Amino acid sequence: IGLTARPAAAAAAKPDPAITEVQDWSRFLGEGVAAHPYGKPSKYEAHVVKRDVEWLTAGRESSVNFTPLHELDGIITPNGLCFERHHGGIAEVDPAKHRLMINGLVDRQLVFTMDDIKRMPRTNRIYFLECAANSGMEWRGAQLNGCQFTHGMIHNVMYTGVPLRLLLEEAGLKTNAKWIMVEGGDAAGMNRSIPIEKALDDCLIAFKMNGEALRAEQGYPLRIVVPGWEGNMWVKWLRRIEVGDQPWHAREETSKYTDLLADGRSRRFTFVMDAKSVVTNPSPQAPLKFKGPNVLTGMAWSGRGTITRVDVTLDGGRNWRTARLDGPVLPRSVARFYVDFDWQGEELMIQSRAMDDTGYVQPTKAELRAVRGLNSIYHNNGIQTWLVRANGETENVEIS
Amino acid sequence: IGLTARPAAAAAAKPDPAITEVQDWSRFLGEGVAAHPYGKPSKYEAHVVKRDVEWLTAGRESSVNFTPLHELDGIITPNGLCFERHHGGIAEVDPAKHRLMINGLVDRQLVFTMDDIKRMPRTNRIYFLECAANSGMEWRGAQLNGCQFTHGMIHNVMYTGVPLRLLLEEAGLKTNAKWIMVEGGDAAGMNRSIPIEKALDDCLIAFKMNGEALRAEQGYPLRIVVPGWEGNMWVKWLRRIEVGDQPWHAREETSKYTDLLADGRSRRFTFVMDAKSVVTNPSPQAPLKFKGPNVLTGMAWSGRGTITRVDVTLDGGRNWRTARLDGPVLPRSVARFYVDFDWQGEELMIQSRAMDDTGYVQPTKAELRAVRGLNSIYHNNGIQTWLVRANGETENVEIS
Amino acid sequence: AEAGRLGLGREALPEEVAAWDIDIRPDGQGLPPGKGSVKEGEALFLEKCAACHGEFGEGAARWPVLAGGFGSLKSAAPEKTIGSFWPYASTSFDYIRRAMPFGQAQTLSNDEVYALIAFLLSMNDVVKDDFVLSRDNFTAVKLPNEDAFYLDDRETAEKHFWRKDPCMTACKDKVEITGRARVIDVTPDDKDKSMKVE
Amino acid sequence: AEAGRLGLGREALPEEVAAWDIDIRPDGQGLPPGKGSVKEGEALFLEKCAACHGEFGEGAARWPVLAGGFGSLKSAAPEKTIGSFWPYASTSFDYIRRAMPFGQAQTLSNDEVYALIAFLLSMNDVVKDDFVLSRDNFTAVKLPNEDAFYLDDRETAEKHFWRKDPCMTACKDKVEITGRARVIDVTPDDKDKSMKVE
Ligand code: HEC
Ligand code: HEC
Ligand SMILES: [Ca+2]
Ligand SMILES: [Ca+2]
Ligand SMILES: [Ca+2]
Ligand SMILES: [Ca+2]
Ligand SMILES: [Ca+2]
Ligand SMILES: [Ca+2]
Ligand SMILES: [Co+2]
Ligand SMILES: [Co+2]
Repeated sequence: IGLTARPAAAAAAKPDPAITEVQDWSRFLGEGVAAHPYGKPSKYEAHVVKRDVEWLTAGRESSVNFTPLHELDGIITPNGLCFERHHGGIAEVDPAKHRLMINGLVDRQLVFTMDDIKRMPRTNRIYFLECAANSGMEWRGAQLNGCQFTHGMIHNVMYTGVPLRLLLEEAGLKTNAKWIMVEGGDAAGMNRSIPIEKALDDCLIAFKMNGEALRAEQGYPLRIVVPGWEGNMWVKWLRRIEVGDQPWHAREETSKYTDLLADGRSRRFTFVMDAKSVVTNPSPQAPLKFKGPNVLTGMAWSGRGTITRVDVTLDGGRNWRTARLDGPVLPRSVARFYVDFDWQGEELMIQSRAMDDTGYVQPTKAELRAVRGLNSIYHNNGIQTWLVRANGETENVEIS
Repeated sequence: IGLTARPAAAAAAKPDPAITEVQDWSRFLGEGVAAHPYGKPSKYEAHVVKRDVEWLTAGRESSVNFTPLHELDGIITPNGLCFERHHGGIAEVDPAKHRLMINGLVDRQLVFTMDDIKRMPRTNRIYFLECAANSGMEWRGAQLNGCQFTHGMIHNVMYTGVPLRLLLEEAGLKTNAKWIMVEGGDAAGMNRSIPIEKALDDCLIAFKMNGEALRAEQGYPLRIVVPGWEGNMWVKWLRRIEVGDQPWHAREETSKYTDLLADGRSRRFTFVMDAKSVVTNPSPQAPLKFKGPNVLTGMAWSGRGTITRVDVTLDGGRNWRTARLDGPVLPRSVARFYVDFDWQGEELMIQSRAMDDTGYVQPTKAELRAVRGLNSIYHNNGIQTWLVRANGETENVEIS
Repeated sequence: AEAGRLGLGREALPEEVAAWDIDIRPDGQGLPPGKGSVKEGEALFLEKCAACHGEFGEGAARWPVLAGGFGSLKSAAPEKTIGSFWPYASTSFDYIRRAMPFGQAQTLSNDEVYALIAFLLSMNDVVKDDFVLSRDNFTAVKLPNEDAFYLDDRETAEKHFWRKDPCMTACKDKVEITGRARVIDVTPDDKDKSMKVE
Repeated sequence: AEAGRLGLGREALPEEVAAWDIDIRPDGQGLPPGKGSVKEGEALFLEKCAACHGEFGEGAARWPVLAGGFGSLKSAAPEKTIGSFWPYASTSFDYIRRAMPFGQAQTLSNDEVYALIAFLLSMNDVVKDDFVLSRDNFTAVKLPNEDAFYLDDRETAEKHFWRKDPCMTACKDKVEITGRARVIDVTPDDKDKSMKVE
C-alpha cells in the first residue's frame, strides 16, 4: 500500500477540485423523504457486510457469518451487521402463528401468544452475544487474516424483553425444578439446558433488538437472552421452555459446545464467556495508511461481569499502557477502548489484555494452551497479536 | 376493533393448529448465511416504516418523515427508522471527495479529509436529536392521530465522533472567536450559527451512528452533533466551519426556527430543547387490544440535562403515578418509561409529564400557550393526551 | 493550545477558502462585489423563480411566499415574508446564493443575486422600483421587523415551569375533552393498516 | 408466587404438549413407544441419510462423520462421533427426531428413529448387528466416553488467570514471531477490496 507521510498541516500544491468545483450533491436535489421508508447504508459503504468462510462448513444453512468489527465503532452493533449462526437456515416465522409453551415441572403448563408476552412487564438491557466458537479456528495457530474472521462472532445489542423469571412465575415452578430446556421453532429445533438459577437471575425473553423487532436471522419473533453465556444458548425462534430436574444433554451440549482437553477428557457446561478483547483497528482488514497520529481501537467484554481495564502493548508485550475506556461500560456488554498513538513506520506487535471486575485477566494463547491443549475449539479468549509492518500492512501472527 | 377479554389462563376450546401442525419453518431449511450480507427486517414487519405527511410540504425534497415511535422500544432508534428532514433532498456524498474546512477567526485555516478526521481522538455518546418543529402541527389543537406524526421527529442514537473542540484547537481560535457557523455540502447549503461555548463544550463531529457509518439521509459522511439543542443545528454533510465574532442570522435562524409569540415579537436563538415526553403505547396507531394486564410505555428527554422522573396519569390529570424508568438514563438522551397497568375497558385519558435534573417540569399545552400563544410553530413540549375509548381505540385529544 | 496540536489537516489555500466562503452576515461581511437593479431582478425572478414563488413573490401552490404579509404576525394566520418578518436583508443574499433556485443551487452570479434581492425588497415595499442594490448600499437596507426579535428568555419568562413537587393526587375536579384530532381528520392512513382502528 | 400472577397465557392442552414435547433425556424421559432393528436402520440410513453421512456414517464430503474415531481424542485430529465422543445415546434420539434428515425435520416415525439409532450404535460397535433397540432397553445402552466428561472447572483449574497487577513494563526480553496467518492463506478475500493490502 502507498503510505502517506504527511507533514503537519502541509499546504496542498494546488487547489483541491473537491472544493473549487461545485459537486453535484451541492447543486441538484437528492432523493426526497418518501424514497426510503426503511433506510439502508450509503452506496459507498457496500463493503461493510457480514462475510462467511465457505470452507468452514458443508453448507450454508448450518453455518456462520461474521460481523465486520473493523468497520464498526462504539458499543452498539447495528442490526444489519449482527453475525448469524443458524443450524437449519433462517426460520421465517409468522408472529401471528408463533407460540411459547412452558411445560414440565410447573403448576400450570401454559401457552403464550406474542400479544400475551407483550403485555408483561419488560425491560431493556445491552448485552454482548459471543459464539463459544469465536476465535475457534485460531486454537492451533494464526489462521485467518482479519478480526472479522478471528473475532467476528460477537454482537452487542440493546434487547427489549420480559424477564424469564416472570414467565416462570406465571407457570409456577415445582420445588424440584432445577434446569430448564429452551427450544427453537426452526428446522433444527435447537435446544439447550440452562440451570434454574441463571433462568431466574437475568435471562430475558426478548422480542426487540436495538429498538425494533428482532431480525429473522436473530430469532424473530422471540429469542432468549442469556447474559454473559455462550451464544448457542440464546435459542432463537423460541417456542418452548420445559422445566425439569436434570439437564438434557442435548446434541449442542454434548457433541458440540463441550471442551475437549489434551488428556482426552472434556469439560461440559462451560457456559460463561471469559473476559476477552481484540484490537479492531489496526487489523489485517484495516491496515495503517498514514504516519503520524493514529487511532487504535478495540472492544473488550466479559461474561463474568464488567470490564474494568484494558491494557494495550505495541511492542509484543514488552511494555503495556492502559487504554481509554469510552462510552457506557456496562455489565456483560462490550466496552470500547482507545489508544491514540503516533506511528512513524516502525514495526508494531499489537495486543490488548482485558480485565473484569472479578479480577480475571485475559490470558495469552500460550497460557490458555498450557491448560487446555489445542483441541478445545470453543472458548478461545487468548490475547490476539497483530503485526504491523513498515508499510502499514497488518497481519495475524503469533509471538513468543 | 374486537376486544378480547380473556380470563386468566383460560383453556383453549381445541388444540391450536399453530402447535399441533408442524410449521414449514420447523421442517424445511431457511435461507443460509450468505443470503443477506447486510440484513433487513422480517417481511412481517413491513408496516414499521418512516412515514411522511404529504400535505405538510410543497415537495418531498424539502420535507420531513417521521419515526414510528409506537413500534419501537428501549432507547436506541435503529438507523433504518431515524426520521429525516432535508432541505434539498438526500445528498449522496462521495466520502473520498468530502472535505471539512475550518476558516475565519483561526490561526490556521485548515482542510481535513475523512481520513484526517478518523485519525483524531474520538468518543461515543448516546444523544437524542429532536427537530424544533416536532409537535409543531399541534400548537392550535389536536391535529394528527398518531405519535409517529405528533412526536416522530426525534431519534436517539449512539454517535462516534471527534470532539469539535479538538478540531478547533487544531486550527487555533483567535481571542475574538465568539460564534461558529456550520455549513452542509447539500443542495441547500444548510447553515447555522452556534455559540463558541457550546462548540467547545460537548459538540461532536460524528461519522458513525449506532456503530456503522452515518446514513446518507443523516449526513454521511459527516455531521455535527449538538447535544440537547434543536435538530436543525445538527448540520449534515458538514463541509465547513467558519469561526466568527457574531452570529450569522442565516435563513434557518431568522425566517425559520424563531418563535413568534402572541404579541408579534419573536424569540431567536432558542436552541435548547425543553424537557418533554410522550406515551408511545397505547396511542392512536397502537390501540389497546385486550382487557387485563397491559404495558404503557413512552419516552422522555431533556436538552437541559438528565431525566429524573416521569409521572403518568390515566384519568386526565386528576391523579398521577410515577413511572418506572428503565435502562440507561443518560444526559441529553431519550429515557424509556413504563407503567404496567390493568385495564377493564374504562375510558382512559393518558398523559405523561417529564422532569429533568434542572427541576424543569414539562408544562401542559395550556400553560405553554399562556406564555407563547398559538403561532410559535417550534418548541411545542406540552403534555400530550391520548383518549382510550371502551373499545380500545385511542385518539389524540385535548382536555381541560 | 499550540503544543497540543495533532498536526492533522492541511492549510487551506486562498482559492479554496474563496470557493466555499459564501456566507453573508448582517454587517455585510462576505458580500461580494456587484450590483443589480429591481428591473433586472424582476426579469430574472420571472425566469428563474416565479414558477414556484409567484410573479410577485406571492407563492405558487404551496411554495414559499416571499412578499407581503404585513401586519399579519399577531393574527391567526401569520405570513412571514422577507418584508413582514425577516430581520436582516443579508439573510436573503446568504440563502439565495447557496440554495436557490431550488434544484439549481449555486448557479446565480453575484450581480444576479443583487438584482433578485433588489426586486424582492421592492415587492416588499422596502425600496423603490428604481433601486439598484450593491455591495456599497447593502447594509443601509433595514427591514421593518428587525427590532421585534429578542434573545431566548425562557429561563426567565417561563421560570414557573421549574417547580417542586407537581401535584400527584386529586389535582382537578373534572376533565372535559376540548379538541379531537379525528374531527380534523388529516392523518395519513392509507398505507398503514395498523392505524385503522375502526 | 400465586398472588403475583398476571394471568396471561392459557393452559396448554394435553394434545399441544404432546405435539411439542419431543425432547429425550439420558434417563429415558421422553422416549416414545416403539422399536427398530439394526437391519431396518441400515436400509433407512441408506435411503435417507447416507447421501450426507456416508454409507457407514463415515461422512460424505464435509458432512458430519457419525461413526468411528475411536482413540482419536488425544490426537491432533480428534474425530468426535457418537461412538468415540458422545456421552449418551439419548442425545441421538433427541437430535435425529427434531433435526434430521436435514431439511426434512420431524418426518421420521418413532420406530424409524429407533432403527436408525440401532444402526448407528452398531456402526460404532456399541451393539451387535442383530440388535433391536426399543424404549425398554434404551437406557441400558452405555456409550464408552461417558465418564470422560466433567463439569466446568475453570474457576479452579484456571485460577491463575485471576491475578493482581499484570506486568506493565519490561515484561520480556525479546519477542519472536512464531506463526503467521498469511502462510496458511485461507482467508476469504475475493469480495473485499479493503482486505487486499499488497
Ligand atoms: C422549484 C421551486 C423553486 C424555485 C424555482 C425557486 N425556489 Fe425559492 N424556495 C423553494 C422552496 C421549496 C423553498 C423552501 C426550502 C426549504 O424550506 O428548505 C424556497 C425558499 C426560498 C426563500 C426562503 C423563503 C423563506 O420564507 O424562508 C427564498 C428567499 C427564495 N426561495 C428565493 C428564491 C429565488 C430568488 C429563486 C430564483 C432565483 C427561487 N427561490 C427559485 C422553491 C423554489
Ligand atoms: C442433506 C444432508 C443431510 C442428511 C440427508 C442427513 N443429515 Fe444428519 N446432519 C447433516 C448436517 C449438516 C448436520 C450438522 C448440522 C449442524 O451442525 O447444525 C448433521 C448432523 C447429524 C448428526 C449429529 C452429528 C454430530 O456430530 O453432532 C446426526 C446424529 C445426524 N445428522 C444423523 C442423521 C440421520 C440419522 C439422518 C437420516 C435420517 C441424517 N442425519 C440425514 C446433514 C444431513
Ligand atoms: Ca465567511
Ligand atoms: Ca412595491
Ligand atoms: Ca383519514
Ligand atoms: Ca420433555
Ligand atoms: Ca460394527
Ligand atoms: Ca488469499
Ligand atoms: Co462452552
Ligand atoms: Co429554537
